[in-house]
Amino acid sequence: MTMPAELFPWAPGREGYYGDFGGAFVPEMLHETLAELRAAFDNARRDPAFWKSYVEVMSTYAGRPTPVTYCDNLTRRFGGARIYVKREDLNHTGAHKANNVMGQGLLVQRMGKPRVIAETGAGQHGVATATMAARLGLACTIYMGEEDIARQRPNVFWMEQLGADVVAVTDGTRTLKDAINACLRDWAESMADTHYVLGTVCGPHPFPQMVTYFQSIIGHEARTQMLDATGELPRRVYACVGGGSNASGVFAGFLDDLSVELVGVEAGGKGIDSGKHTARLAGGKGRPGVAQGYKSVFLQNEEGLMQDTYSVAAGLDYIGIGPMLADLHQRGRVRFESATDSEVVEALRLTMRSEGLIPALESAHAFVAAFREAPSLSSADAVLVNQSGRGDKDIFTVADALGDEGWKDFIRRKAASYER
Amino acid sequence: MTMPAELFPWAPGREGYYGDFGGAFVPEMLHETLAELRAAFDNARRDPAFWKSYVEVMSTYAGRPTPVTYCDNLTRRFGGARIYVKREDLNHTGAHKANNVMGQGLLVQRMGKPRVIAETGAGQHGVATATMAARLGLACTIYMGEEDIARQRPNVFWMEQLGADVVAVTDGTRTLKDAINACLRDWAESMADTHYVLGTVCGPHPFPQMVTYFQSIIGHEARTQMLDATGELPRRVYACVGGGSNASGVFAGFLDDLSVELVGVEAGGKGIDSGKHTARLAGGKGRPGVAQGYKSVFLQNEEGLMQDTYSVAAGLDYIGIGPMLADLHQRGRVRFESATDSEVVEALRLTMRSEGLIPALESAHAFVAAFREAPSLSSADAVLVNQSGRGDKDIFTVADALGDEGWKDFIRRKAASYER
Amino acid sequence: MTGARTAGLESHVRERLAKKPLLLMAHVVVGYPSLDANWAMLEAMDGAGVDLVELQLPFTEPIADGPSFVKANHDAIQAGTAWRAYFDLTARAATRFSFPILFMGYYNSVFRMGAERFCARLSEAGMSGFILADLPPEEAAELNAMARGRELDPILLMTPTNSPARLAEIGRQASGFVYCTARKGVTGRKTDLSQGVAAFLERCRTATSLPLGLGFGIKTAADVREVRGLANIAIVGTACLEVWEERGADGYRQFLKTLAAETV
Amino acid sequence: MTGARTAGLESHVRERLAKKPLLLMAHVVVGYPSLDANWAMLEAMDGAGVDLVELQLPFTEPIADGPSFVKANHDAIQAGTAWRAYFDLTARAATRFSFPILFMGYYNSVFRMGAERFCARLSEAGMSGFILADLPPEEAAELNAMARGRELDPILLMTPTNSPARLAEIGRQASGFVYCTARKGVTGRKTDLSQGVAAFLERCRTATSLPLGLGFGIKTAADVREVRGLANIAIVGTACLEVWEERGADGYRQFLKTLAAETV
Ligand SMILES: Cc1ncc(COP(=O)(O)O)c(C=O)c1O
Ligand SMILES: Cc1ncc(COP(=O)(O)O)c(C=O)c1O
Repeated sequence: MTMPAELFPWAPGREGYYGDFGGAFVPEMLHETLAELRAAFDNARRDPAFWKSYVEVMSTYAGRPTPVTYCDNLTRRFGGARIYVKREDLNHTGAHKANNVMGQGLLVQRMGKPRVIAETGAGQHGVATATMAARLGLACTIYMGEEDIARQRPNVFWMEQLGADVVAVTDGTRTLKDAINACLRDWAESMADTHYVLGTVCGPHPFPQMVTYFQSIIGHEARTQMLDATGELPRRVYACVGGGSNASGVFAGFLDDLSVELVGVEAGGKGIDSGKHTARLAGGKGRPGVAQGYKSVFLQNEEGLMQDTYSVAAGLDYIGIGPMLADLHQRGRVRFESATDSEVVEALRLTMRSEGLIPALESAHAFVAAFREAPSLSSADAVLVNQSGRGDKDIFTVADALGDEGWKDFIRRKAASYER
Repeated sequence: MTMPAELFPWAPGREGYYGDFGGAFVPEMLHETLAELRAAFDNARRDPAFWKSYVEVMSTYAGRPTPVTYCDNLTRRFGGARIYVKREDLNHTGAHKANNVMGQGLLVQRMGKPRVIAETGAGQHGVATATMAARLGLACTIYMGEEDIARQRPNVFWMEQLGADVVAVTDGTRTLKDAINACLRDWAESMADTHYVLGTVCGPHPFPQMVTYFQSIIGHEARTQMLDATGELPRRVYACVGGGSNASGVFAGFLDDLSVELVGVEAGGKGIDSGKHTARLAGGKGRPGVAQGYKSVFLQNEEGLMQDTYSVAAGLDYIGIGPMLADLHQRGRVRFESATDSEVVEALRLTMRSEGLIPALESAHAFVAAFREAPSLSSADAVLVNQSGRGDKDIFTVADALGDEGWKDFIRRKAASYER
Repeated sequence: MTGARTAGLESHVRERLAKKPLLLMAHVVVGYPSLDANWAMLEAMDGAGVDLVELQLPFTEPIADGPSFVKANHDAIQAGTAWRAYFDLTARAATRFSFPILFMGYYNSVFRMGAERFCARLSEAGMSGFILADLPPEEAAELNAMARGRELDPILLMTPTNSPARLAEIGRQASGFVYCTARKGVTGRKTDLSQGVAAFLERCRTATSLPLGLGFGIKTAADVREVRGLANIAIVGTACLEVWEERGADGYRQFLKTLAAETV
Repeated sequence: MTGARTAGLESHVRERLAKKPLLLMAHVVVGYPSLDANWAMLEAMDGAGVDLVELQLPFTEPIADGPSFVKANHDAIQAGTAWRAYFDLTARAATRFSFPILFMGYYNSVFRMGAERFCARLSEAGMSGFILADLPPEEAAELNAMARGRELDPILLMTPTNSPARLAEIGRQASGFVYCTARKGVTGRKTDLSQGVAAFLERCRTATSLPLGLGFGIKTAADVREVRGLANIAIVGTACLEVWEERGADGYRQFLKTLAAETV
């Protein structure tokens, strides 16, 4: 694969802006740190050896390239567009998060810092970062909302086993956004020897650009693979959008292909009207704002206080959205849709039974939109769904969503065996 | 990759024998079924298009080729041979089991049978088979010992979600071997429309040959990858041995390379002397015998009754061993070692912290032997460890083995939330 | 030593078939529910006029057996039933009763004992032959030759799934009689004898001139009646065990009598 | 309207510095623990002779604050502290007390209010300037110009991590005084003022001729004494809040007095 340094139509403009969005709104304390990071990243991405070393690591350690899988059973079921799936679930650690962390890890090595910190919500990015840190011999602290720690114990367990220090964040809503704040605070103190491995395409410049750069490996691979498999470009590309990193990554491969419609899918939760959702753009409920270091569209009240968000998929449950995506939305290049929890569980069920694939609950959002729209396309059209991660990490949530009795019995028995 | 039809130095002799071991000892009822399967398999493996279609499916659906990862941290720690790891954990469904099931699935399609059955112990092979059945549109019944169902609920949950019917086996020790018996019984009735997807290189001819054939993709890839990475062949190749499929698969690539020492690692459990282990060959406790359709070395008493076996790794906890491996042992081509539970937990811990890899408990047995022997080799030597699967499936077992209190609290709270 | 054995199993069967249209073979899993119960079963068989008896040596992996026998095998092993107890019982039975006794079991027991020792022990115990549920004829040549040298008959199975060629092959190697399984699957489940069994037995007849036993799923006196005219021996296994468990020793005796009544 | 504001913040600071060697700035998170408590705090400040006061508008994502202020922000929001309540309090305070009052908060509040409206409201409430913890100068040009038009001073921060060039850039844009953070990190944790603070303030002096405030981790009367001779304003934030919580209103008054005593 060629180096995408020059393939950056989305390279940010003045001060890291994408149209109206982006920038770097951080305490003055972090000013030099971000400047240092920008310089290191700019230097790295202009060095052909860097992208090569990245592709090499992703290939020998993380299992890339991930395949594109044609799903004949789903295609026949919906009777329209041919459905292809990009298999980020096959990455080491089970999600696209691996791309970003390994990329930033290589950059950390260039910068010579011995420690990394990261926020995590669902725990995926925390496990990925802890994995990278173990592999590259870095000290690692993971900030995770106390609420999320309680819900996502399996990931906490693995982070600890991988040698990371998991710190419970007891502020605010005690979820992802508060963990990001906690990281920014740690970093304001520790920047001399510490890099903050932000987990998605949000935060201050250069994070949105840098994370998109590393995640663009998804889109570049997928574009070539779709051409190989079908002889043409897909009609539409679907990706779920939490912060927006997997979407930005896969969309990056098709941004110049104006015939390809790009569809981002946000968490509709219990329905936009219920107020329990995370649909910042699709729901029309988001407002421009500045928080956690960047300007974008946030779920906030009239006075700029961030609102509680909700999704069955912990990884989508976040107030903001990557500034590049906010801009692409504003420019009409990316269409945004939402999927409710119940649609997601249905799509997950169907995908498991029809294809033997277990998408993460996050990824299943993208499937919902593809399933909704496939019937109205023709069999001459191919659509690509980005399966950002695997769902077996979600067993506690999925089993609960399905009300599985066998599972409940198992947990009860297990708990009884732990009674002293 | 070239088709390995002609690369079969281990092709069985008369009636499917490997030296003294193998054969097909089944009720007469299954005679024609096995003959049909042998014919179909022989026909398929002589058809270059078949192997091509297999490689294609493994590439576009299962994520092959899996990489070989160089582990510099482990290498430096042991200060001897350079340690490389073949990453079967990156297969779809998380283990080498995928190779076998997808291969047999393609064969089932050729035979035109609409249903598959499979035994499972740890649940890995059950999940893999259910996945294949969903993907290929086959009905699927999985037999699993009642004891194993109770221990391995997560896998049962996924099998059911994938559309499989999971049947509890209440006979005998209610574990893997009894599930195999249950499959043979189902098959004696259902053979007209059903294929038995045996999960390892055991059972009656042609299963040992056929499963080795499909799993040989590991060894063929690994040989090329090691030559690419190091310019030479590894000095030793390590694989854990339950039934023996991942070992047979990786060894297959190096069988003709007499400079490469092949090391199979059995479960030493609580120690060979404790009687709680599964070391059939390494422990010297196995005796030749005939059970479950094949002649090999089994853990049995003087009168041929099979003994209770034990391992912290459910997938290794089995009375028999593939006849090809029993023969290779007898001929001195494969050396057998064992690893105790506590060594395994230690190796797992070290591998997680040093490299960010989470081997399955089964695979961690291979790491134990490699770690034990690496210091006495020179840095000019490379050794290859087959990481047959990923360990995150083992969270309940690993957390128990480590006595993790955070995990216990989580399970107790979860159980409390299920109380009615 | 009984006359039955020295005369060879086939002659014995033919002699009895000269006197009645159908023979009855019954089955015991040795050690289950207990050796004492086994003895009571054998006495009941003798009393009812059962013609042939198979005594199963329990094995941990009984792949050809259905749930009842699987449990019986398992429990008998748990109770510690070893070779010694098995052969003590068979020897006592061969001395005490006049019906020929067959060894029934799985090949691993034979393999571990050694073919020679196995044949010797059967001989010494006064048995007439053996049925090995998982030993195909192509693996059995040496054992079978050795057995015949000791006037033990290896009883081979013919099944509805076998091709004509395979049946012919089995026919060539069989002796004593042939055990035909009335349907696919394992022991235990009921068989609908009206479904293709006659045609299957026709194919068996083409392949061998030996007497034919019919087993697998023959559970009632009515079933036995149906076997009349189809085969030469009705083989009842699981049903006996189930009756013992459900109706006790008296019911068992009674049951065997109603079965035997259909054979005269 | 107080004289302080109309005279411009810098002049006010310089005037007071003519009378005493060090000024004292204290901090309140509006709405925490309650608006009434806030009023009592302000009265205490007034009574102790505090020279400047920052009133923080609570925000959900206070990334520059340490645990105590994060909790205060959160609880104030939970209690429903909105813009209206904030400006009611500031306006009342500006009327009642003579010290200049600064807005402190995060940029999103300004962004949502709109720069124009923000400046107007500050003006109307009689405030003297503002500190925005997450607004870098390069994003602030328009807002700052608008503010200066209304005689509001944007207070910029200088930090130990800034390069000389960056300090110079901040110096060029600053007015009123400069807020120097005594160490890296966020508010709350104690600072060892003997470690490099003097050298850092030297660098700040090179970059600006404005008065220098020193904040972050100044917690005790002894700390305030150490600031004397180093900077012009000692800024005490978290410590005030913690004293209120631990020692109540009386302790708070007492505490402020001991701090103020070190500034004369
Ligand atoms: C599998 C998976 N997909 C998607 C997301 C959402 O993140 P993003 O929108 O940055 O891709 C997450 C976040 O945890 C995730 O784990
Ligand atoms: C990950 C893994 N490795 C190894 C094994 C052992 O099987 P085999 O010896 O056939 O490779 C299993 C069986 O479940 C397994 O799940």
